[in-house]
Amino acid sequence: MDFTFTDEQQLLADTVQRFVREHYSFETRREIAASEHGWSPALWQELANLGLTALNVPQEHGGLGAGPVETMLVMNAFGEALLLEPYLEAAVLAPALLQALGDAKVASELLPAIASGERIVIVAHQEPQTRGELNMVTTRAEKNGDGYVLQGKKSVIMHASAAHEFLLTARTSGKATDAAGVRVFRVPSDAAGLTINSYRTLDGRRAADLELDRVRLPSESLIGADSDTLAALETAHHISLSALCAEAVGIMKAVNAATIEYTKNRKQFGQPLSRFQVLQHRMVDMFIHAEQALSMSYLAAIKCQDPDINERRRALSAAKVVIGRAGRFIGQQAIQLHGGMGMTDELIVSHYFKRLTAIELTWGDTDFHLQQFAGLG
Amino acid sequence: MDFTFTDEQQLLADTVQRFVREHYSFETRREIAASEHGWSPALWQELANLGLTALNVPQEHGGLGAGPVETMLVMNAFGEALLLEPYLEAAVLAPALLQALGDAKVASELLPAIASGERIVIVAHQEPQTRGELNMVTTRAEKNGDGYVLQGKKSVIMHASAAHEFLLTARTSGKATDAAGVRVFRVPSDAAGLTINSYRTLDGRRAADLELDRVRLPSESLIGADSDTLAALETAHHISLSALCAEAVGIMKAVNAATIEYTKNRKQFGQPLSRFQVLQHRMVDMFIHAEQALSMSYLAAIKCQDPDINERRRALSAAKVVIGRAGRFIGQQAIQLHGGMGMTDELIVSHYFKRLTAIELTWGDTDFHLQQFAGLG
Amino acid sequence: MDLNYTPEQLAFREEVREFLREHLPADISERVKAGLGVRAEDYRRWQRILFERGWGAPTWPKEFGGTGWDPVRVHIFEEELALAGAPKPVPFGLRMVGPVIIEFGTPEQQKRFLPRILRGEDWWCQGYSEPGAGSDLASLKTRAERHGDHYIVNGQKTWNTSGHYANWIFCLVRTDPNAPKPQQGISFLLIDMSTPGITVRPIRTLDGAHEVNEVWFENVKVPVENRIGEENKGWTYAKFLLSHERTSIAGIGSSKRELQRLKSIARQEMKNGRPLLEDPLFAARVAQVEIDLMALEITALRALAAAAENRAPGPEASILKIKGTEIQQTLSELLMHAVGQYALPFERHSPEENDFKSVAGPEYAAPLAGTYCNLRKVTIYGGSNEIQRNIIAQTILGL
Amino acid sequence: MDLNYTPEQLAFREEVREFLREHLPADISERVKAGLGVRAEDYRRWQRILFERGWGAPTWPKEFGGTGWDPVRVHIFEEELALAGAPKPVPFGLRMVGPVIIEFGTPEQQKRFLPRILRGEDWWCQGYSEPGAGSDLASLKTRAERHGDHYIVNGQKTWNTSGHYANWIFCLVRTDPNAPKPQQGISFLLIDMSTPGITVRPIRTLDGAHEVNEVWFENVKVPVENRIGEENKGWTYAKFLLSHERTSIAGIGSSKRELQRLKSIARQEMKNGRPLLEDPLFAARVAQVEIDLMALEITALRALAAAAENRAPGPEASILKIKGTEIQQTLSELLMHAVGQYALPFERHSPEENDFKSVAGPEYAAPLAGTYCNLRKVTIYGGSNEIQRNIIAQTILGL
Repeated sequence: MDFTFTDEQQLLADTVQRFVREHYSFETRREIAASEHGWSPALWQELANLGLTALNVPQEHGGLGAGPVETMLVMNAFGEALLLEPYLEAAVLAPALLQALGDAKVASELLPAIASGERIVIVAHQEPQTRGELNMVTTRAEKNGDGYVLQGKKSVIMHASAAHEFLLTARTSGKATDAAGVRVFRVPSDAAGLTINSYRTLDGRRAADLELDRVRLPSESLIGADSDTLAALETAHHISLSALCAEAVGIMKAVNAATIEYTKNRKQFGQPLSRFQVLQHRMVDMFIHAEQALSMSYLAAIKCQDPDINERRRALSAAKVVIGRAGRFIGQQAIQLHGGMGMTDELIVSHYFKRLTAIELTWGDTDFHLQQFAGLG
Repeated sequence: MDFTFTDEQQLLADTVQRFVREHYSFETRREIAASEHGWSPALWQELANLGLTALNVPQEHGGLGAGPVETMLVMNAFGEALLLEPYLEAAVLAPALLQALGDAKVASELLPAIASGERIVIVAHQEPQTRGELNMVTTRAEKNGDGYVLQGKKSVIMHASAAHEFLLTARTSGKATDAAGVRVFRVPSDAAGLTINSYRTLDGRRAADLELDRVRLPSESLIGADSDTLAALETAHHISLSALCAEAVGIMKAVNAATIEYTKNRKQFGQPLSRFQVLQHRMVDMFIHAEQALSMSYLAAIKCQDPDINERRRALSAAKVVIGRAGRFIGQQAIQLHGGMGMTDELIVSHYFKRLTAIELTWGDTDFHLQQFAGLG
Repeated sequence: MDLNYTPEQLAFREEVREFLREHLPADISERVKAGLGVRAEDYRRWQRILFERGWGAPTWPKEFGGTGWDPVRVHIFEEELALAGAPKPVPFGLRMVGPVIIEFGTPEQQKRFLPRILRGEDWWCQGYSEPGAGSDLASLKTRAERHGDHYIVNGQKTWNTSGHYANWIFCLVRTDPNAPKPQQGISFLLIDMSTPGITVRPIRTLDGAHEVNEVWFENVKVPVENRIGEENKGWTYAKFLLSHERTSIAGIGSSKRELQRLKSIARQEMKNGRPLLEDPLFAARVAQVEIDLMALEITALRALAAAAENRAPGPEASILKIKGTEIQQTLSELLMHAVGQYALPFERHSPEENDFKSVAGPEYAAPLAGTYCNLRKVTIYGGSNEIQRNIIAQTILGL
Repeated sequence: MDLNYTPEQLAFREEVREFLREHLPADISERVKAGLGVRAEDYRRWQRILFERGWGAPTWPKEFGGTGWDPVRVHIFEEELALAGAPKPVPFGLRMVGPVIIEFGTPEQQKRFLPRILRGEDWWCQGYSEPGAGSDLASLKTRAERHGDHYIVNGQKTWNTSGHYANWIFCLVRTDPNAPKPQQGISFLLIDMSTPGITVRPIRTLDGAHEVNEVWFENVKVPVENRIGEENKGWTYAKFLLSHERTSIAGIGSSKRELQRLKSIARQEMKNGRPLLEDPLFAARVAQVEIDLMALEITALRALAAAAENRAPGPEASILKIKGTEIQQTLSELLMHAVGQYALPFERHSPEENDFKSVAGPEYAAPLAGTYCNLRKVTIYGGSNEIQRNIIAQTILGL
């Protein structure tokens, strides 16, 4: 039992934290958010130079082959900075899925380009009536001559407009919720018949709905044909959920510090807000929530690759529940304690609040994971 | 729209409150609780002399024919006093059921004796796996020659040991949860084959489990044969739920007053507990809970005889939910704010807490009624 | 005890309903029901319609053009308007400065200002809060120096709602900086927003909307005749205005409308192939807020009944702000969660910028996250809920 | 980072498990698992068994007969004992006065008292709280006047747990009533309960149990050699004792055991003809407390790891009391609700009076309401949870 980090891990954490503090101020972030793409390819290249895009790529494919703990430390810092770049999607989820699918040919083609930061690959899985369930796929891939024709819709795919290509799920057989029949296809973002309806999101990012209208793909687009695709999707999502939790933990820590700071400086009725016992206890509860969330983020990082699937599901759903509730409480109370100032776009606190809100709604909300957990016995 | 009481109602409320304050001190109550029967037949006679046992009996049967509002006012005062006598069971539920069943012969035989306080009639309906559902009856009544033979078990029947006779439910047909087939039988408390296993309850009262082993009854024991028995049971329970809510409201008001008083007098770190903002806001929340409970108790009293069954069910289940949550919060926090003193048997606050706990568990707990309400759309 | 309205009250309700059916513009109510917010011009349009019906000021006495209704009628009126999707009245003229002018204004002030409020010709805004003051109004710093028959006003106000639409502002200003207590030495001024020296700067809020402003005063000349009541007695008028709280603060009518919307959306959204409203956990959450709202409605009616009998408002009145705002926030949270990931697509949220076109997902999803964000304010403004609890602790519980 | 135990730690756990399988008396563990409480004689019996194994004092250094274990081993030991249904150790000797004697006692005191604690021969109790003092210990009034080589003690202590079993009491007494600060002028005395002038009066608690007492001192003669450390410096030793908080305060092992019991009962109880554990709302409540407990366990392990490395205990340690006790109360509440009306049958709840016979309903139902009532204490004692929040606010958040 050990909660310390190796020297390398600590160095990584320090490096990333220093980098974002120096290069990703709130003002810089505001400019990036307002820019055309809503994220900065130049900054992405700097992340690549730091080796961060290579973190989750195995060494044999030019990556660093690091694990969930390293990813956790990076995401903590990205949480504090409210990084807008598609790190979670393109540098965690996509390489995790490629590895889990075990398609050696595609992996050796894509992973090096992901590691170097050249290629943005985005997983497009979620559909309009998905609430977290991975098996809910209605997009269809019909065999057509030598290839496939895809028809369907993908919903709120984060950073879709940044993608060079998608790893897109579609059914070659079965009904909407069947476990079997789900397959992953490589779909170039400029494929004929693919419409990308892009928009801003609550947390200042970009997402898109994808419309697939008779998108024709060659047969080699279907990847990981030998794998249990749904299991691979779940593996990749567990790794990514752990990273998402770590991002939330980074935010919570920053929000709590900002709130304490604010209440110490802000006076009302002749004394700092921080002297009012009710607000003190509120901040204690925010602190306790954040500590419990941190604990569960550790658990998520440690368990997200556990071979025991039940153990993994329990840990990840439990973590998402704790982090969802903690993020909601902390976000709401941070606004409340900042008073009117918390309502403005000017302070970072409202942006933290919105990102925490978005995180709770991502990949199944708190009730969804509570029910998943209950269903595991 | 009117939330005032008539002069008669106000007089009744004042009279009962004065009566219990003068005749039902905490010390008196303690003696009664420790006595053999756990309630006082002498005091019961005084309640009868005040006309209170006649309150819910129609005038044609020697009663006062008052309504739920009068009952509410009486139960408010009984709540404050933590009255141990079987008023709710014998003077509210039993006459309500007899009227709802509409069996004129039995009504004219029993109701005058209930009104005068001579006869304690107890409804025995609940069974071991009941959680509030009225249709759950497994006790069977088999036709046998001219009469019936009853076999089964009744569970946690409050004040059963006080009963002269029971209005006991049993099935003449159907499965455990069928709506049809439930019937009410008059069962003398000394019936052969009836075992009354009596015990103390959490709230210092007495209850019993009834074991019916081939209890033979004459055919006229089945009462209200022409009525929809389950509907009659529901009607009676709605009226009684309203009374139970009013009792809880009386308790909450008293608990809150006691807690405010205690924190004003008790000093810690050089100042009264009541000066600590966290405790102040806690007491504000207790107050708000009590006011919301009072509002719902009004609604319950006004709606508990509403001809629209859906409206009635909504109102009563909603009231039970609000009162259950309020009672739990207020009871728990009252103990917490009384500190060690709240844990002792010596102060009335712990007795209030236990009665509020028992009320929440009576006739379906908070979750049960929340689900009932949700099921009504 | 009786929860039913009298036949006269029922007839009145029917009259209001009929009026709404005939006169509430569908384009306005559709926007309100969809949560898109109300445009400034629509507020004015609706106020003119109400004025023409004689219902421009439901809470004012008849002699000033009001309806002279008792509190129950006002409640019925407000509830019906909310349920039908009429805009909430802009409070600053009708509910705030109007009653102050009626109570403390000179006959000239009453003649000059009240009819223009009634007809929707003047749009008022509020100059109370200052940077760094928040709920602690008495610490305000904006100065007004007397020069003959004018005051010269210098300073800054903030959290000024809809000042970018308003042509008048009522302000608390400090006229005597040497007064022994901070509450003393404050005056209450009415200021024409077109006076030179006034600058209105938008504050963007977290939902991307422009609802509030900072207002800067630089040597702004205000005629002495625009002062309400006596010099240095402004705190009295300010308290009158603040204590003029009404049951409508609970927002029960609009919460009822939102509850119906929540149920309707949760019937359309699917979870595991069944309507979300049939999911036992979600259904329990909806039931809980519905029950809380039922309880609050009775509590509000109790307060109303007390007011109608001219009894002092009971303790129940002070609960309305706290529970009413908590329920509003819970409803907005459940609404947002009901649409799952489709709460995320998010564009600017100001009424002038919103329209029915959803950027993605079902149409009803578009404004939900914005409303959730926006409603964080309701537990902060009007005296934060923490301040409300302090008030109950002190004035009702005597702690 | 690694949540797994080392092979040595795993081997140790196996050793503990084997010991428990062989030596934990079944009649004791059945009582614990059924929630019936532990009888005084069983505590003594179990302490003797532990002592014979060399495990009488898991937290003491080896030279005083302890195990000398590091915090992780202590944790493993405690968790296994709790899961197996061993009695929680009576803390007053082993966890409270023992460490004080080890740290501040004279060699004579150490030789005289420590072995008897280890062997379970002495039962200690605590004389800290006084009527009207509660968590504010420094305001205590019990007087000890020096007369030659004795103190004469007069006064009253309350919330004295298990004083009716104890033969020794450790007391805070005021030796200098004129000290400038209330914390000064206090001394720490060890008093033989059989000394003339001591009266123990039971306090019945709301669950009907006799667990705590008032203790009266009337001219009680205490030899000066029974004083710990210096006269008037008792506050130092008291603080040491109070701050000797340990992760075991969270009660994670016993909460895990209770959670399993809750699930087992909820599988047997029926609701609408299906096991209660399949009721979606109840299942969600159980899941929520299980998840909270998981999170708390990691938080406790983090505190433990920090302690094992001799780093200062991290902020996580201070959370354990608050969340641990809240979880204990939630579990007891769910257990009570799980049996529905069968929570109501209720008899006296003291361990000496309880047995397996349920007055009505399933056997497991009998103690549940009593436990629910009894556990109200856990958020009050050991520094109420409000005090804990004050401590976190001041010492960790710096507010």
